[in-house]
Parts: sequence; structure tokens; C-alpha cells
Amino acid sequence: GLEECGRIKVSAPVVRLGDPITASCIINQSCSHLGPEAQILWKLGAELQPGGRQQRLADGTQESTITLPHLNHSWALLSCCLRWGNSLQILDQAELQAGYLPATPHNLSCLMNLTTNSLICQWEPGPDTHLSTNFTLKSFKSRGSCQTKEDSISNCVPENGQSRCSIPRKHLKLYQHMSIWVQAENALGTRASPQLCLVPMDVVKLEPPKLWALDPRPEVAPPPPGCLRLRWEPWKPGLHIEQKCELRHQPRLGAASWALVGPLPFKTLQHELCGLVPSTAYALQMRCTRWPLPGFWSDWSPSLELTT
Amino acid sequence: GLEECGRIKVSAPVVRLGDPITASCIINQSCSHLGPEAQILWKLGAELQPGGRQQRLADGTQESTITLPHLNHSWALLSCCLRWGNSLQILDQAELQAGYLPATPHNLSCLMNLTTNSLICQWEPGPDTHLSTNFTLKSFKSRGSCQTKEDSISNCVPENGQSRCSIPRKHLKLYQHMSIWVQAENALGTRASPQLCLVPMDVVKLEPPKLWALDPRPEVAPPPPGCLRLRWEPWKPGLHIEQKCELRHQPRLGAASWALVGPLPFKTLQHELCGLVPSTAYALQMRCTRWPLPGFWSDWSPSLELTT
Amino acid sequence: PLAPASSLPQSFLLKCLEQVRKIQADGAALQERLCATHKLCHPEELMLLGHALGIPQALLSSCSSQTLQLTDCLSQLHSGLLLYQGLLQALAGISPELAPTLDMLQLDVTDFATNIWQQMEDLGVAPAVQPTHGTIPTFTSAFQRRAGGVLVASNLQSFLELAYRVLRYLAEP
Repeated sequence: GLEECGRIKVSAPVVRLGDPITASCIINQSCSHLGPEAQILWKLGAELQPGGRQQRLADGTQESTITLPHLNHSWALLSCCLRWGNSLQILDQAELQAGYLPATPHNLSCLMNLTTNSLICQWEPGPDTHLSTNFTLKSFKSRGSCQTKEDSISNCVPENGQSRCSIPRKHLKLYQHMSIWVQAENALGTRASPQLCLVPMDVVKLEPPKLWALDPRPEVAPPPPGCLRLRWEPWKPGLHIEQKCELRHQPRLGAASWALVGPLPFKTLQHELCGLVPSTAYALQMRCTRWPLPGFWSDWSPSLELTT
Repeated sequence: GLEECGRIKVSAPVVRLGDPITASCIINQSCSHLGPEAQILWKLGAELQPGGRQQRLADGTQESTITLPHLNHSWALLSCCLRWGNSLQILDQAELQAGYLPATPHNLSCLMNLTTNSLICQWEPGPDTHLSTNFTLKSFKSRGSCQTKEDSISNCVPENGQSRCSIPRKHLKLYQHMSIWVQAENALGTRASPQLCLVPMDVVKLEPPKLWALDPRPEVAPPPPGCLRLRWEPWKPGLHIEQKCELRHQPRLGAASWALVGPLPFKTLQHELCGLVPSTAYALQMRCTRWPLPGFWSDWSPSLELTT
Repeated sequence: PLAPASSLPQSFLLKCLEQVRKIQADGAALQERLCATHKLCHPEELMLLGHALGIPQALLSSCSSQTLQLTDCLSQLHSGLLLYQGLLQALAGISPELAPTLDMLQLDVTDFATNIWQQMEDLGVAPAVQPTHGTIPTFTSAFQRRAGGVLVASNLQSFLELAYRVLRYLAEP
């Protein structure tokens, strides 16, 4: 077997930034054929570190111990060296890491996305810990106020370093309560966010409908002055969901703010808007939300431009 | 067990386009409690097919056999049906496919790409066979003229339907002969292309060098009229390869064709070009090839524009 | 034994020179990354550890221009490359950042060894059984694999320097 020349042991491979760290280096007798008083030296990165306490152990090996009072680098190389002729020989190296315990992830929020058919959750990871920190979205199916755990759901591991994760449809019961939280873990410890208790469908966010001008038809009288007729096409994946919608309009020019019209029952699919300034170009937008069952408002649709 | 009502058997699930195909359908007794003379009918897609020959078998089951003289659809559904009241009941369905034997893949050519460190081969797949056809790039390591197989190389399966495949570096011996061919296979058979016998490094295609103007230096006399000075930076992954290069130039304006200068030893890295029309803007391009060892010419470099 | 130069095809010698240049570039890349990533930049700082690890070196005594013995030189070149192939293999797991560079170096060394061996076979001077790389140290810690990497890469560069000189001499028209 191979004779190990020197071996470093550290009190802990990862410490909190600024905390002390103690290391010892044992020089094997066969390696220290250089004479009994071989002097062990320590280097942090490229700098020699004073303060190594060296002693000869019963079995003839030499041991040096050093305490670095404050490790202020998030990553550093500690080398155990030996003077040999006029060169400094490196016998072993240890990678020291320092950082912070993960902060408690906060602002966890989730949306049910019917396009991807997944529950998309995002959170604030908190400040950089300088350490490799893994975030995992954990959840379980539950009842009522999520006190009891019914079925576990496999962990959702975000893609490289993102602060969001998508739980696929096959892991979800859309109309059942589930408890969700984020766990942050690094070498110094673990922190978990407060738990959300939600029903996936109750956090559904729809896509806005598509707005169109209502094509004039011979058999229908044209809109009176100061009125506009429009129709909308609901978003396909949301067709099975009862919704209410809101319309907003503002003159394209000038600084008038949006005027709101609603709620509009989403099934009517068309609307005549009156009380507008004649011969004026208007921008119209619509949004909808699951209703009366809970849900989030969709974004406003792209603008439809019509002129009275 | 579930009593099968009817079961279709076909002479072959896949036939050549236009070839005949025969199918039989056996109606189970328990299913034909509709009375002994239940009449079996055939449909190809939505069309009833006459010509089914029905007979009662010894065990009381009814069998109908039909031969479609020419299957002209690359894909069709054959249904075995039974008249039941005034409805036509579908008892079983068979998917029929028709197409062509794969053509022999041709024009197989390979290039050694030092950026991706892989041997990239491409070929002409031949006409559409209407059937799912798998192409596989096969190869083995060999000696001299590829008569004997030394080590096999794992098959290279192109990405979805592409007619090219990349053999990664770890499967290659860059300076040894290897035999390469393409195999096309579908339900009707297999065809193999002629074999190529090559040495990967001998089919290396380099990237062109980067052309720069030679910065004027105080201690160096400016170029005489009608002369241009340029330098080039060889392509990094090809630095270990001995090369020769060619330079071509043409006045930026007017229709003069390219004039060729070379071979230029690739290590000189700079060149003074004379005999040009003074005060004229020129476009310059360069390309290189492995030399004296075999290789392919790189593409021409992007143009460098200099004015005499 | 073979007369120098005349018996070796020029294309073989040019390919070898090309392969040596590639391996030198791979080796330099490994040395650069060991220095940048792990601050192990000088083999001289690792001599003591090298002795303890017992890293063997390959000799090219039959390749010096004064005492050039072509057959012995080719077989020394081949067994030296086998030794480095084995040493590089023992460094596997050196570190995720260095793995691709180490893999490329190993592939190119293996290719070069195969090229030499096949030429020896073509010349009818290859021994019946292909030799193996002999005893290779086992590196028991990530640090030892990195320190071993510095020492092996440095020894390999010296070995290649010698090989390049003799191949250039043989390739001279």
C-alpha cells in the first residue's frame, strides 16, 4: 500500500464565515526520513500561516496543530508543508469552506398553470450563503387546514439554481388541499419556509381571452355614435371553468387612465360599450378570473384598438 | 376471461405499396348468439369492402376471409363488422401499413470535427418509404484497407430523423483505419450503404484562421504603394496540426474575380501582398488545410477589408 | 535492429509528431487547470510526496541520437506511453472540473500508443504479447490525485520532449 506522507484533519470542512477553524497535520515517519526535527509549516492559499503548534507523538510521527481564528474566505486551500532543502514541500491540502446557514425561504407563492398542467411555485431564496445550497419544494396531500398528512408527494427539485419549481399534474389532486413548503439546505444546516395550505384549482391563473372587433352584419344596425362592439374568444384550456371578466378601455391618445367595465359574464362572448367620445380611437383590454369559485385574475389581454 | 367477440388476423401487418393483403376474421360463437347466419362485413377505413368469403368452422365459429388486391394506402384501418339490428357493429380492427423497402443509403461522407471532437457523417436517405425507417451508422476499427474487423464501435443512432450522426471521440482511434456504413431498416427489410474506409484525422476539416490587418509599427517602414500587410491567428484546436494556407483577394468594388495567393506556410502568421492597385479597397480571405498529411480545406475565412 | 529513419514511413513520423504536439497541448491544459483550480502549480513543491507515492518514470535511453536503437527506441516509446496511460487512468476522479481534460489526454496517449504498436507490428518488430504498464500507484485522496496529476503531467512533458526530438531527427529528409 502507499505510504501517506502527511494527512490533514480539520475540525469541520465547512464553518460559518468568520468562525475559527482548527486543523492538524500528521507527518508519517517514513516520509519524515528528513530528520527528526522536520518543521511542519502551514499555508492558507499562498500565504504562510504562523502559529502551528508541533509535537512528536508516541509512535514517532510529528503532528502540528493550527487554529485560524477567523476564516473569512468562502473557499480556501489549507496546505500542510515541510521544509526540504531550500524548497517547501506540500504534503496534503484541505479545501476549507465558510458561509452562512441558509436564510428561511420566504414569499412562497403558487399558481396552477393549465397550459403546462402543473402547479408552479416560486419563492425568495434569501441572501447568498456562499455555500452550495439546495432548495427543494416539498408537499403532501391533506384535508381541510392541512394539519394531517395523507399522501406524500415526491419532492420537486428546481432546475439549476432557479427559485421556482413545477409540480406536474400526475402528482396533484386538483381539488384537494395540499401543504407546500420550501426547504433550503447546505453544509451548515437546513431551513424551511412557512407552509402554504392550498387547493391547486383555487390558485388557477387563466390566460386572458382574445379580443376581436364585432364584424358589422347587414341585418344588424351599426353601433350608435360613441359606442363600440367587440367580441372575445375564451382561452381554450379554461373553457370548463366558470369565469367572470372585466373590460377596461382608454383613449389611445391623451393621458386619460383606464376606465373599468364589469363584471361581464364570460359566456356572453360579446359586448356593446357606450358612453364613449365619438370618432375617437380606443384601446380595449380584458381579463377574466375563475368565479364564483376562487382563482387569480388573468393578465390583461393585449390591446384591441377600435375607433368609435 | 373476457370472451373475444371477433379477432382479425392479417397475412402481414406491412406489405409493399400496391401489393395484395389477406385478412381473416373469426367470430366467436358466444358473440354470434345473434343467430347462425350472422353476416361478417369488412370495412377499409369507412368504406365497406365486398368480397369477404364466409364459412362456418367445425367448432361452430364463423370465419370470413378477404383479400384486398392492391393496398394503396400507406396506412389504413381494416374493420371486421357484424350487422346487428340496423347498426353495423365493429368487432375488431387491424392497422394495415404499406410502403417501400428502404433505398440503399448513398453519398455517405464523413468529416472529423475538432470543435466537437467527433466524426460527423451524413448521407442521402433516399426516397420516402412511407414506413417508419431507422437509419443506423455502423462502424468498426480496422487496419489498412478495412478488410479485417478489429474492434467494434457502438452504433450511432441519428437524432430524430436526421441523416447525419456524430461518433464521439471516445469511440474513435484518430489515427487508425475504420470502416463505416449506414444501414436503413423498416418492416419490409434492410439496406446497407457501401462501406467507407477512412482514418478520422485524414478527414479532418479545420476552421479558417482569423485575419487581421498588421498594425503599423514605428520601427517598421510602411508598406510600399500597391501593397498590403496582414497577419492571421490560427484556429486554436488545430494548432498541433501542420497546415498550408491559401489567400485570395479581390477589389471590393467592381466585378474582378478572386485572385489566389499560396501556398502560404501556416506558421509565418503574416504576409505582405503586393502588385495591387494603389488606393483601392480589397477583400481578403484565407483558408487552410492539414498538410502534408491529408485533410480537407477549411471554408474561406470571413473577409478582411484593407485599402492599399 | 532496424537502420534508423529509412525503414519508418514519413507519414508515420509526421503523424507521430502531430500526436506528440496534441498530447503536449493536452498536458499543458491539465497543468494549467491544476494550477488555476487547485493552486498546485509547481512539481518542485511535490517532490517529497512524489517519492512517497512512488510515481514511476519512463526512460527513452535507446532514443538518444548518439545511441539510437530504433527497435528498442520504438518499444521504449510504446511502453512509456502505456505507463502514462496507466498513470492517467489511476488519476480518474481527480475532480469534476479536470475530468474532461484528463479524459482527452488519456484518449490521445492511448491513440499514440496504438499508432506506435501497429507500426512495430507492420515492421515485424513487435513482441508477440503486448506489454502492460507495470505497477501503478493508487492515489487515496483527492489531494493525492491532484498532486499526482501535477507530477505525472510534468514527467509526461519531459518524456514527450525527448520523443519529439528523436521523431524530428528521424523525420529529417
